[in-house]
Amino acid sequence: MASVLGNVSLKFSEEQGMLMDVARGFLKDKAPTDKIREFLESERGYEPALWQEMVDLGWAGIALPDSVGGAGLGIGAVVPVIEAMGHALLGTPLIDTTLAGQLILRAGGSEQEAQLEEVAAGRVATVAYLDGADWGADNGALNIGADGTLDGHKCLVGSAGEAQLFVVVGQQAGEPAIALVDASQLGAGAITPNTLIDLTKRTARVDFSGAVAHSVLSGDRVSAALRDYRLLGALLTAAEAAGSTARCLEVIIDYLKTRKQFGKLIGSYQALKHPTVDIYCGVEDARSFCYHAASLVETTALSQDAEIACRMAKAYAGEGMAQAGDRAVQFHGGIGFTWDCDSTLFIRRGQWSRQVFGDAIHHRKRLATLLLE
Amino acid sequence: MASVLGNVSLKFSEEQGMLMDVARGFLKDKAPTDKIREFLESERGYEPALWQEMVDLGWAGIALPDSVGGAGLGIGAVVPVIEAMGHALLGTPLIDTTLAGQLILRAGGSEQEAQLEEVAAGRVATVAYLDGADWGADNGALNIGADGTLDGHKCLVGSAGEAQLFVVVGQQAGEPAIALVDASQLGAGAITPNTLIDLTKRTARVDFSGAVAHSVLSGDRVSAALRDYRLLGALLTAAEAAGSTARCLEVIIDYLKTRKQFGKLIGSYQALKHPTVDIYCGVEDARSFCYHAASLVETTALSQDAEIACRMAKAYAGEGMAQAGDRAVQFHGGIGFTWDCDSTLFIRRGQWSRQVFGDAIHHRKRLATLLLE
Amino acid sequence: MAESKEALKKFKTDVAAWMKENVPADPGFLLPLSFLEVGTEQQLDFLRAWQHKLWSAGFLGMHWPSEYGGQGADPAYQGIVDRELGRFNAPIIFNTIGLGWTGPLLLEMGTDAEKAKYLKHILSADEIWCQGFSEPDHGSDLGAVQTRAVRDGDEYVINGSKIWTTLGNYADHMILLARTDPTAQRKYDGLSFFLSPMKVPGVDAVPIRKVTGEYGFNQVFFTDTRIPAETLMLGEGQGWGVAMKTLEYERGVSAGQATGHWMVSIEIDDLIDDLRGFERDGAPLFEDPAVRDQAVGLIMEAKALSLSARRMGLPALTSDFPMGLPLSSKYRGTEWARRMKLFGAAMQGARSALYIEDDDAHRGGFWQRAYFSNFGATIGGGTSQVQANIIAEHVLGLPK
Amino acid sequence: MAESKEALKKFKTDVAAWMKENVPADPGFLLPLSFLEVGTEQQLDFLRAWQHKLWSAGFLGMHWPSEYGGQGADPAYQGIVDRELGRFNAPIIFNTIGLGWTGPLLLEMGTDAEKAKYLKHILSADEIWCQGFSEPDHGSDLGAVQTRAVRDGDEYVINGSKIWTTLGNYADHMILLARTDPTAQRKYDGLSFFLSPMKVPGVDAVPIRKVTGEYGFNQVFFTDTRIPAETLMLGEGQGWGVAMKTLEYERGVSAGQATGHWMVSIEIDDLIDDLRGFERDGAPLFEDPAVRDQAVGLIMEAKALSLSARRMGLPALTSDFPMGLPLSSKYRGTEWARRMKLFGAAMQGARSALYIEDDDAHRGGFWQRAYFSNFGATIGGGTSQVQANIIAEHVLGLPK
Repeated sequence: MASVLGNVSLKFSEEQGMLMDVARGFLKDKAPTDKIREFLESERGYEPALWQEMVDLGWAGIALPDSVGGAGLGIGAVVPVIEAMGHALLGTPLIDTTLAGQLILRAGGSEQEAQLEEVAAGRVATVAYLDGADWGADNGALNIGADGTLDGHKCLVGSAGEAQLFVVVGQQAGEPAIALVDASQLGAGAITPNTLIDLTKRTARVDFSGAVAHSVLSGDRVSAALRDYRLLGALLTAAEAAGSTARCLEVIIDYLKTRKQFGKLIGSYQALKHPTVDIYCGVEDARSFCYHAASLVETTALSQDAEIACRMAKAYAGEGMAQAGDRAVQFHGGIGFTWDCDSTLFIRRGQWSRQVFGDAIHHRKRLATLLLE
Repeated sequence: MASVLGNVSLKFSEEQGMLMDVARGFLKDKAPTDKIREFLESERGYEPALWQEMVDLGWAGIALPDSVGGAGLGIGAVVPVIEAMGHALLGTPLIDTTLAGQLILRAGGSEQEAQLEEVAAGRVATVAYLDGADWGADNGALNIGADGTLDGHKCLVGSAGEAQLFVVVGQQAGEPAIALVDASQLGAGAITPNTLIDLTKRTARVDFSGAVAHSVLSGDRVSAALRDYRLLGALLTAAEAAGSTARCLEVIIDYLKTRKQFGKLIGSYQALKHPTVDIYCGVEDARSFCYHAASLVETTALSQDAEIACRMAKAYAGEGMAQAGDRAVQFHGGIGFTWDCDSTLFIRRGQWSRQVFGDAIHHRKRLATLLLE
Repeated sequence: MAESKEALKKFKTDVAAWMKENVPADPGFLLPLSFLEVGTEQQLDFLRAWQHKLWSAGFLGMHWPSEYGGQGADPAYQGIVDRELGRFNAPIIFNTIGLGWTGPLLLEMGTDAEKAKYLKHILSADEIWCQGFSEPDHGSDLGAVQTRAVRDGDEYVINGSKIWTTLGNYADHMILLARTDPTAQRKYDGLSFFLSPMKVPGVDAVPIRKVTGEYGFNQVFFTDTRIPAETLMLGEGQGWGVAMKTLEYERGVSAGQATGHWMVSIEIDDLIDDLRGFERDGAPLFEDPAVRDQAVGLIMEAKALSLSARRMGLPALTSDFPMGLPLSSKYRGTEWARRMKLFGAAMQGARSALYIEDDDAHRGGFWQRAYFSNFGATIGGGTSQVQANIIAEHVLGLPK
Repeated sequence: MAESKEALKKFKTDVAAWMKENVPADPGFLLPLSFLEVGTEQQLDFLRAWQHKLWSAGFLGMHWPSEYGGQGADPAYQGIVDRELGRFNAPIIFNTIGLGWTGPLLLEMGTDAEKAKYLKHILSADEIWCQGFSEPDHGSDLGAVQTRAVRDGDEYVINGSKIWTTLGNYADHMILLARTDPTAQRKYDGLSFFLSPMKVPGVDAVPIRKVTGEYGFNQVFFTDTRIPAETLMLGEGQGWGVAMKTLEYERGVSAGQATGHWMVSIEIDDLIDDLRGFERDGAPLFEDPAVRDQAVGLIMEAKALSLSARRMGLPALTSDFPMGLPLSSKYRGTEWARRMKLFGAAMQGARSALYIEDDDAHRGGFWQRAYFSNFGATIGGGTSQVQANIIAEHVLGLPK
């Protein structure tokens, strides 16, 4: 009988290494905390010039094929970049655009090359997926007419305010289908921005009623592509969470090394020291799972090994971030309770990271089926 | 809508208080640790003379009616005595005999008065319940013939070696039934003693094939009585566990106050200090639930409030004891790893307390149904 | 004076009738869940009017002497009012530092002049009180207070800074712990306690924004602030003792508070009822086994806390660690509340991402905000880590 | 000398063929899961014969010099043997203190005379070794060693006591850390390291019964024990350095061990496969959602540990905390193992109550015993609490 541990491969390519180094350096330079604080207060949550620089670095096309102007490195190569962005607490539409590209790539055929070329070139794209709050529900309530006219709305659509291309998940004639919709199709007031717990993020409720798709993807590949989308979304969220948790750990360590209470550095108290060790171990695990998953996600439909890896990465990294954020506030004491303390950013990121693409309960339940049956 | 907290009454009668005081004093005197260590090594696990003294104190009949020579105080009054025995780590057949008395009382009619008189007078009785290892399974495999002849065996029968009366759970003509069987009915080799993880306890596998019951209880009351038996078994196990956990806490505290490492009393290290606080809180909770349940268990069929209380008591106290025993070994360091350290007794009691009458997973699952539906 | 059961019963009926008429409806903006969270003028005006109304009806400080604005009644009456306030989900009575701590303190050790000057205005909400104990960089370590008070004729000159000052930007008075003698051998002996005015030159209250995004705390700066010497309570060097006495009111160890209704408590039933509407995997949330199990765990903990509270009244069942239940109740209660509120915040699926100004946020982001706010309780008044030390040392006798 | 892939592959085939023939069948009594647990003569005789057989076949200490009983081969060969021993579930090679610690130490810093005298007998299992570092009352604090060694002519006279001495009651030699100079300014400078004989007058090894009910450790008493002065390694006062070097072998930081097969590791698959036979509520155990969830948690942790081990070989992915993974692996691995074994012990329903001598006990009480035994790992070699300090201080840079 095969081991329940299954595949335990972990590879890290030179390209991934270079992307990691570049991303860390770039973000350290361009997205220090005071910048991030500025972005929080802005409408779009980032600076267009910064996004353009990221696009110029080729980040929008890392996982897209050479044929459309991408780097052809596969989605696994995006992981170190997203991790570095998590570390910087930088939003931007990179995750949304990357996932939109993947969904088009996996569900579509060669006729979508033009779309993908634009995405690789930095056109902001996003997937409109959720019908409601339930990550485990079918999300096919939105109807796509035979003529490509949409009827219905979507919840928590990422980067909706900036997106030029919406990849809308719905159904056509009762079958799963995906509509590609230009932003110009949306009516006035179609986008209702959300107020999110994570201040670095932007989503909106989007009413697509009346919008006309310029392409509709349907057929066998759609369901498989949607499954891959959910798993890759979980993976990128996990990578972002792993980066943010590592940053959170650094902030905790800094405070524990400098703050004194009752005459001693608070880092010498085991009540703070040992839980910090557990946060550290959580960071290491989250990273291990993310890069393990990154080693397994192929351009073709994801294998069961890859599915297990993505789910484990999300279950670990999401909970780890939520726990680290919670402890960051507590360990900072009174200061931790203030808006201006970075722990505020982390506890909010934690609540975001946990829920997006399903929480640990969601993934562990599915893992039980994959591992124990 | 009613609160999910439900009934939160907590009463403690003068009689319970007197029983608690007497039991604590008696056991401190008669069952110090060196005695307990002697008992471990003995075949029956206790001294008959000590059991006789307990019987003389009336403990075998606390919960039995006046009419059969009992004290008529109800099963709730047994709780402080069992808690005190847990604190002393004293085995003896008291729990088994008490539960056997309850099952006869609740399933039988007035024709069982003679049996109950003997139980109240100290005749060792026990319930033969389990068909296998599964606390959640039906336990009716053993067949009771129309003439009262038994066919089958039972697992983990408490105090089997000393019991004079077996209360055997089985079925007669396809319906739940209970056979009262004298020890004299058992053939040679019918009793196969177990080697238990808890060194203070004694159970055996008992083959009842060919034994003839002198009475068989059947009819409507049997199923309700069996349900009450399982809940009361859970409660008394919880009370015992609460007492043992309190004792375990005392032993941990003593060690933490006297042992030095790296020049400091180890109790000053928060890595030991704070988990000890959590063990303490667990003891308090376990006691609260036990006495809450003791306030609700009536002589008549147990109410839903009583069921909830018994299950919560067991879920808390069993896990609390297991956790305390585990930590007791760890916190004692090298010495904790030795047979002669009292932590050995506690970690073993912990494994016993957790599983008898169902573990926390078992009870929480049933509580979910009772509380959330 | 033991009150007759009938009188109390009748009173309860009267109070309930009054509440039914007078408890204000939802004002259409977020109300604070506790006095720590009053962050806008809108909230302040609303709560001031509500407290004034309750007092005018004769239902506040009922056991305070009538010459100081109370009713001179038995404390049992205020208990009845407080329970009815809870039962009717009434807004909080927010002037808590005055009603709960300063008032009882003055009644116990104030001069007649002090009582006459302050008590009535506390009840009527005409004068708001705040507390100046904590300072930046010293956290819970009150003995290290650095704010200086130097006698100059009929005045003291105050310099320094206080932090976490609830209501500091609205307050008329502060109970102020300051150092009058920096050379005292025991650092505690150098402290003095003032009933300091706030609306005087040199006092600057800067609101602090909280992790919730709301306000409520302040940092208060004193710069050559001159306050009347008569605002000193007892004498110089007596401050530590008075502050400790004040903390007893804060911790509920001593009685005399004009009302206990200074926070809306969030109970386990709120959580369970509230989450029933959510779905997971296309079925009701509470059909998911892992969710059920966590919910059961939280209910059990809530029940344990309730039972502990009851057991405190049964000496025979608390004799092993007599101070154990009271000294552990903050630690246990606030940590449970954190986990419970977090569960409420986390179990909403994608809606867990929404926050208080979002129209789609469940109950206005109630659980998310409650979870964040709860850190005030696990940090303030001694962090959970400090609480665990206190239990270990004072209940279990473990070494420092 | 880099070995050709073909040669190694061929060797692996040969070893596998030998194992198939020679790995002994279940002897009908409990075998130790690690060298720490050899508690009966029966076990000792069996393991001694098995080690001798492996060595005679040329499969032990393959990379040790041939003049000392080894094969003078590349270490890769021993690696292959060790993997095959694991794969064939072979009994442990038990003379671990000799094979793993003393042997490499002598090879690195011993004299030719010492090598000639000891190494071959270590491999052949003719001479058993034990370690005398820990003492009662000092636990992990080796600097505080009190056992005295006083030079008297050609001998040292030893007085004192060592504890947790694995194999101490069977051993022929002990690596002994003792104090030769109690007046040394730095306490470390007063320590010396001996290759002490055990079968001499004045040595008394008293087996210690463990929480499992079994034996394996001893307390060793030295009473005016006279040992030859030539058993001193290096010189007086060099003991601390030699002991620290020995700990490097123990911790696997330094290489040269004659085999790594000194414990049977219990893996997550053992757990999952083993529990499939149990029922809960009349259905297979793993249909219970709470059991499933806990099992998934343990599998995930096991996978995380495996992935960490792999990631250690990827510098680009470990640069943030370069020593983090190695320094945390004991802490994480042993604590995971405790929980995993406890799960195995606890999920058997009523059979969880049975212990190793019960006929109905599942696999002879395997999980119950494994859970208890595992405390040797979370306590020995620095408790988990000490490990957490080490990680905090040496990996995260937190203050002492």
